[in-house]
Amino acid sequence: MEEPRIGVYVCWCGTNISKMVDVEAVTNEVKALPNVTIAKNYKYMCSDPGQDLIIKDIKLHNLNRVVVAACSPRIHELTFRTACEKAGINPYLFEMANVREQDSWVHTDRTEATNKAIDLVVAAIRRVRYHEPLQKRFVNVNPATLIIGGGISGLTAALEIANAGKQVYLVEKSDQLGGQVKKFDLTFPHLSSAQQMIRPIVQRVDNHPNISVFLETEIREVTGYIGNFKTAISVNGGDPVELEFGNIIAAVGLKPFNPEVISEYNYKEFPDVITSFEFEEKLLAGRILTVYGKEPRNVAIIHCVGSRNKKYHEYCSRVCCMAALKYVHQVRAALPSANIFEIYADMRAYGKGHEEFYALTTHRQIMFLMYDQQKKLPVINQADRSDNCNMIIEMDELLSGQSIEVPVDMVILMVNMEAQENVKQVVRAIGVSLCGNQFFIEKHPKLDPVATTTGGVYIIGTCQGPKDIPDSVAQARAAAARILGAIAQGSVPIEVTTASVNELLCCGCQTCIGVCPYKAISYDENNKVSIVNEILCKGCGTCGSACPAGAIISKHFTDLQILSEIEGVMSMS
Amino acid sequence: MSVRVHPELRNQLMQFGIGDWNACYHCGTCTAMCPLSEEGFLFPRKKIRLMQMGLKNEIESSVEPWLCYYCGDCTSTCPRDANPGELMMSLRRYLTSIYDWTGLSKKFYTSEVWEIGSILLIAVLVVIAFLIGLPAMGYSFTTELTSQGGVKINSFAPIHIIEAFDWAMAIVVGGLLISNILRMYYKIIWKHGHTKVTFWVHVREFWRLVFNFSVQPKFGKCDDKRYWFSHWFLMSGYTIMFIVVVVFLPWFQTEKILPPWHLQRALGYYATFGLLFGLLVAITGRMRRKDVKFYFSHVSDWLFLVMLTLTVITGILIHIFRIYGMPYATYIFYIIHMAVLVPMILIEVPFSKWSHLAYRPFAVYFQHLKTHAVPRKTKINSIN
Amino acid sequence: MDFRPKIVAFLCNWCAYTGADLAGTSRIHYAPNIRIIRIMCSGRIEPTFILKAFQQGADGVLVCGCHPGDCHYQEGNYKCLRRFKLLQKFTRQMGIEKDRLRLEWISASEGKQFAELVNDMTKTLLSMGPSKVKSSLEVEHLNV
Amino acid sequence: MSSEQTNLKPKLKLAVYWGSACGGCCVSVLDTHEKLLDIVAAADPVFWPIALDIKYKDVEAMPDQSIDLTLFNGAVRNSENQHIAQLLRKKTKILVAYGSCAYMGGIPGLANFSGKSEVFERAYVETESTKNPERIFPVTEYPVEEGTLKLPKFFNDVLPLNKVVDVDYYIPGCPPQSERLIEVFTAIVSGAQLPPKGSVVGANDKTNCDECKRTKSENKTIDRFYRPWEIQDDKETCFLEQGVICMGPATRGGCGVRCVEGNSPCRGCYGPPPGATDPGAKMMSAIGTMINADNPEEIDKIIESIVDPAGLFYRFSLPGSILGRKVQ
Repeated sequence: MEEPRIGVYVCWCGTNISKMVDVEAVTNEVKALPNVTIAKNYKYMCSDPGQDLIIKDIKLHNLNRVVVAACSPRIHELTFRTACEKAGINPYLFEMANVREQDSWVHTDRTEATNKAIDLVVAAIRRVRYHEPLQKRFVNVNPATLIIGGGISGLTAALEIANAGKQVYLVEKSDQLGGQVKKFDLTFPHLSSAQQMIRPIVQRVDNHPNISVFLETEIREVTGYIGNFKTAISVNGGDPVELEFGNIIAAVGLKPFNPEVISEYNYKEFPDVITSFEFEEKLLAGRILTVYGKEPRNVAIIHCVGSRNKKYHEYCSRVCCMAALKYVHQVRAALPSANIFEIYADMRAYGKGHEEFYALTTHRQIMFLMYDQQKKLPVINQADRSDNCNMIIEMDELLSGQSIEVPVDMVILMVNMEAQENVKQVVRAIGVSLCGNQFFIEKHPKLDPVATTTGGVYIIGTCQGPKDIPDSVAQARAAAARILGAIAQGSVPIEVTTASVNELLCCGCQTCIGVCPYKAISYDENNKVSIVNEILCKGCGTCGSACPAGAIISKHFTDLQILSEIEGVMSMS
Repeated sequence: MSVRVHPELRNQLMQFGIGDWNACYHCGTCTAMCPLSEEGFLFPRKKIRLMQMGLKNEIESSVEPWLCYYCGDCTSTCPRDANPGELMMSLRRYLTSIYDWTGLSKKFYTSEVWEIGSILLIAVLVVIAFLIGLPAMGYSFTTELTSQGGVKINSFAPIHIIEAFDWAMAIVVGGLLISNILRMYYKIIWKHGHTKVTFWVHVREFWRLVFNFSVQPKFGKCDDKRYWFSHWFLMSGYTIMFIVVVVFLPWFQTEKILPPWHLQRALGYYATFGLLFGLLVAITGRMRRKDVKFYFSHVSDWLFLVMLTLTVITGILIHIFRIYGMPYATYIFYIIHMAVLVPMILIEVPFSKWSHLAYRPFAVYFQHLKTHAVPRKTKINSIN
Repeated sequence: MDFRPKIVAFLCNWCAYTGADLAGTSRIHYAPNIRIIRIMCSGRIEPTFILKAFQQGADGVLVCGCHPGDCHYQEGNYKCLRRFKLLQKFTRQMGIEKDRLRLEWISASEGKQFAELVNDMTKTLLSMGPSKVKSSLEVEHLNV
Repeated sequence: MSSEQTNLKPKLKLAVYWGSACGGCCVSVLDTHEKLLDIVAAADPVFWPIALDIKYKDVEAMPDQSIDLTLFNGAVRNSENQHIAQLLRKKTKILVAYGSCAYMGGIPGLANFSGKSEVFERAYVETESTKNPERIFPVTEYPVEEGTLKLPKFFNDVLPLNKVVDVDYYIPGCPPQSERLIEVFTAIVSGAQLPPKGSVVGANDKTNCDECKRTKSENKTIDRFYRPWEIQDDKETCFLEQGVICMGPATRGGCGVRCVEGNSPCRGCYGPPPGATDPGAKMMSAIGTMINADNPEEIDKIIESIVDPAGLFYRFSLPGSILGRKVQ
């Protein structure tokens, strides 16, 4: 390794840093450290003149390492790496010290903040000495796409990709396409028919020359990596078919919450306490009748069943409020004189046309009753004969502070959208993570909501989180666009800071293999060592920590680099 | 203890003028805005909730609707156009009908046929009484004028008969009002919440009744003081007129033409101006529909205004015609005056809008009694 | 000089480090005693790093990862937890007080919680006094 | 090597010394059996307390750098060990820390879980065979009629050799395998290019699993740990996969996997592989990873079955580890 020649640059960030950190003192403190060739400070390092300063110095002083003390590397690491690259040194020979978000902005004592900045810069200097150049890499993309799940989002994505002339393999677990939407009567907020919407889509998918549909089929294992996946599926127990594809879309959908666990609602106990999904069946059948075959005179709709309650699911299912209002219209149309009770915990009308829909619904002669999810759920009891109704709901009404009894003949439980069960296999196969609520985790909740941390794997629809039809469709088209973009490019960049095995040290114990969440490590029987497929590797580094022999190197996060950084932060005390 | 919701109550309340049920989403802006809403007696939001939920007993035992003087601030600041002011007004109508044990109030409020029909019926009876009754009893009127040139009005409307009738009407109306107020007391203090108030508290707080009746300090707390003034002006005129007519009729319905500065005429002019001014403000307000409090008008609102205006105008005309010695005109307008006044008193005071003259001050009185109410001992059936 | 505890913190890039950044962008002030070292995943944190920090004189070591179930790399935080638990048993044996070594989950949105955590740990360390790991290593024998 | 060769070259001067040691390392030199003759043929032992009656003053009299090779075994426990280490450093060209104790502290290094006072208390008061009500402890100087009796000072810490003097090479093992010694010795005698100073010699870069004949798979999740006597070893499968902690994957090869061959898990006497900063931490990290549980309580429960992690992972290496000793 050539002797490190480090350029250190401390940013003022206007006054953002300089107000709390004595940038001059920091610069002076590190100037004389071993391997530091030059140390400067400047008003805005990220500005063009700031970057030019680095570029010029690299050339002038023959620098081979750069440290910038400025904002969070999550903001400008890429900026400065690019500057290094422009100046002709490998972008990974750069390190950043976060003296703004984690120093000047959070501390109030200038001396302490300056000392901290010095520690952080020294650590970066110590670390960068051991940085190694890393090379960018690309892989080719197979133009076919695998879509798992034939609901509205899967179907939409399939059509979008197939219409662009690319092959789609659509795999559906059940025996028909259409998903949950196929089970709905009307949709909110326009009360248009779900059937009229989904049927033509299914038909188009069925007849599309670029889409191969596999019903009653599950994905067991997927091998390969972005651009080059493979799976074997067996249709109806027949011979396995081998499929090859470059991208994967998971659209495995949702599962209605089972309200049996909520004892207050006595679901299953009382036959006229039904879930929203069961109510859709009644609507599709065309008649709203109690089990006694009578038209209910009092219909209660209970919101947030299994939602927004730490005992069941803390999250909000997003669609149930509007679906409940939709039922108001349907019940009112069918039973003009019925009393309708909306028993809700909060009315959430966030979407386009939703608030208007809510306002419209309030004129449908209904009674809104609010309950407190956290304190007490409404309790559904059997009514006495004298009550002149089927059941009585006892509840503490929040807005009035009254404990009340509500006479009801039918109760619709707006059940939570739960994550699909038994997806562990799919999750494992395609290498995505599940959040605490068992929904698939996106790569970035705001900036990358349909991608996952596994390259080439996208998640759309309700498997990513509860959402309505427009959102599912939007995600489907977004994922399709991403995939078509990658196909058009022909190749995609892959992670650089991966792990790699030092075969001279690997003893073949295979501890690392089970540790990898991406199945990127395999055992080479011939050489009796583990090898990392650096295309699959995401660079989390957990194998590096698991390797007892110290044979796995986490590139850019090596033991030496991190230990030097630790020594660095502690060296000035 | 849980209470049963009555979904059907909402339809009933609808007939009392309540508009959009579910518009209110309980932000509480109205309660925050209201200068009259106070700890322990919060409104309008809470009352709207009771209405929405059909909690009959809770509504009927509410004193708060009477504490509202309808300045309209709640309605103009409501983000949902839920119109809390008018909802409170509607509640007052409903409560009036609930306090009334005869059931007539409800009929009058919910049926225009009943209300207008009854008024017409009484008016016709009054006309009959004058045209047929009095002559049948042997009274005959004269067109002769007095020495001062005034109309001999007592020959047309014999003073002792009219006075007797006034007293009879006052007793009937007063009796009805008192019985309704007792029912109001029963619902607010006794029935709901099972409380009682000591006799001493009744006595100690009594001044509030008088004070609120005569000054209407609560109305004065509303932001726009003009309405308090016009209302107080009207009310004082009305009260003077009422007392003069019922108690001092022989002094008032005189054939003498007193000098204009005479107390009798001065009181009459004050009352007339008070009434006219108040009516002018209310009528123009309801016609212009600029202020929130006048934006919504129930049939009962207009009926009351029209009848009172007619009474005042006919009263003025009687006064003018009498002084200028025009017997026929005087007698005709006397009949019209009575044909408007009598049904107005008989129907509006005990059964309709005008009852608020009693319910409002009593409500303030009851409100203060309520704050001193103690739980009533109820029999506890122990299991042993 | 009064005692200023020094905390070396290992924060995963996706949750905890972002959370610490959020504390900054939200201008939530906290004690200046912490020195943050970024790693991609809490699953990369090795006992070696933590022991090294103590050896170098850290009064406390803080490890932060994503909340269980939220790991950017699926389950790196669980691996971290397992290793941490075992390491904790070891460090206790070695006489390092329990409160000097903490593992906490901080999400990208928990800037405030992170600041509170740092303050809390600083407070605890202030009450405990300096770590004796480094001084224990200074042996008395040479030049007898 | 032939005697002819050795005749051509001047004979090397060899010293073997034991510090705080059990003597096993010295015996390992003797365990070269007939090869000992070759050693003696190539080198003259000039100082070897277990074998030769040469006094410290004799060594002190030797010229500096006159000894070619010193195999220093045993840890540094007291001022005597330290004195001789420094003395030999001065007199020796190539100083080798020989065996686990000199290399990392070894078994005596376990005393770093306590301190001098605790050791004395145990040794001179508490031991079952001791009766010492007056609590008499050794002192460094004791005046008697004839003069002053002196004893070396007992240090608070056990130290590996490199914490006292500069060490050229390390030969790990408890004791080092005699074959490895011969390899190293031969290399030195032959004048071959020696590895960089500070290297571990006489051991492999790869860890023990590389040579281990047991079947290994990726299936390394553990629901419960067993101590070797708690489980019926199937003698075929990787110890770890049976739940027995074997230091093999984190321990340099070179011993010939003798313990595992004898159906006992590796205890780590050969020390960590190159690149490991701490002898026990890598193994601890690996073992932690294998715990098959996600929630803290279950993890704790599994960890309960690792009774003494410090003793287990640092059996031979506590003084040479990052922490070095228990915090005092």
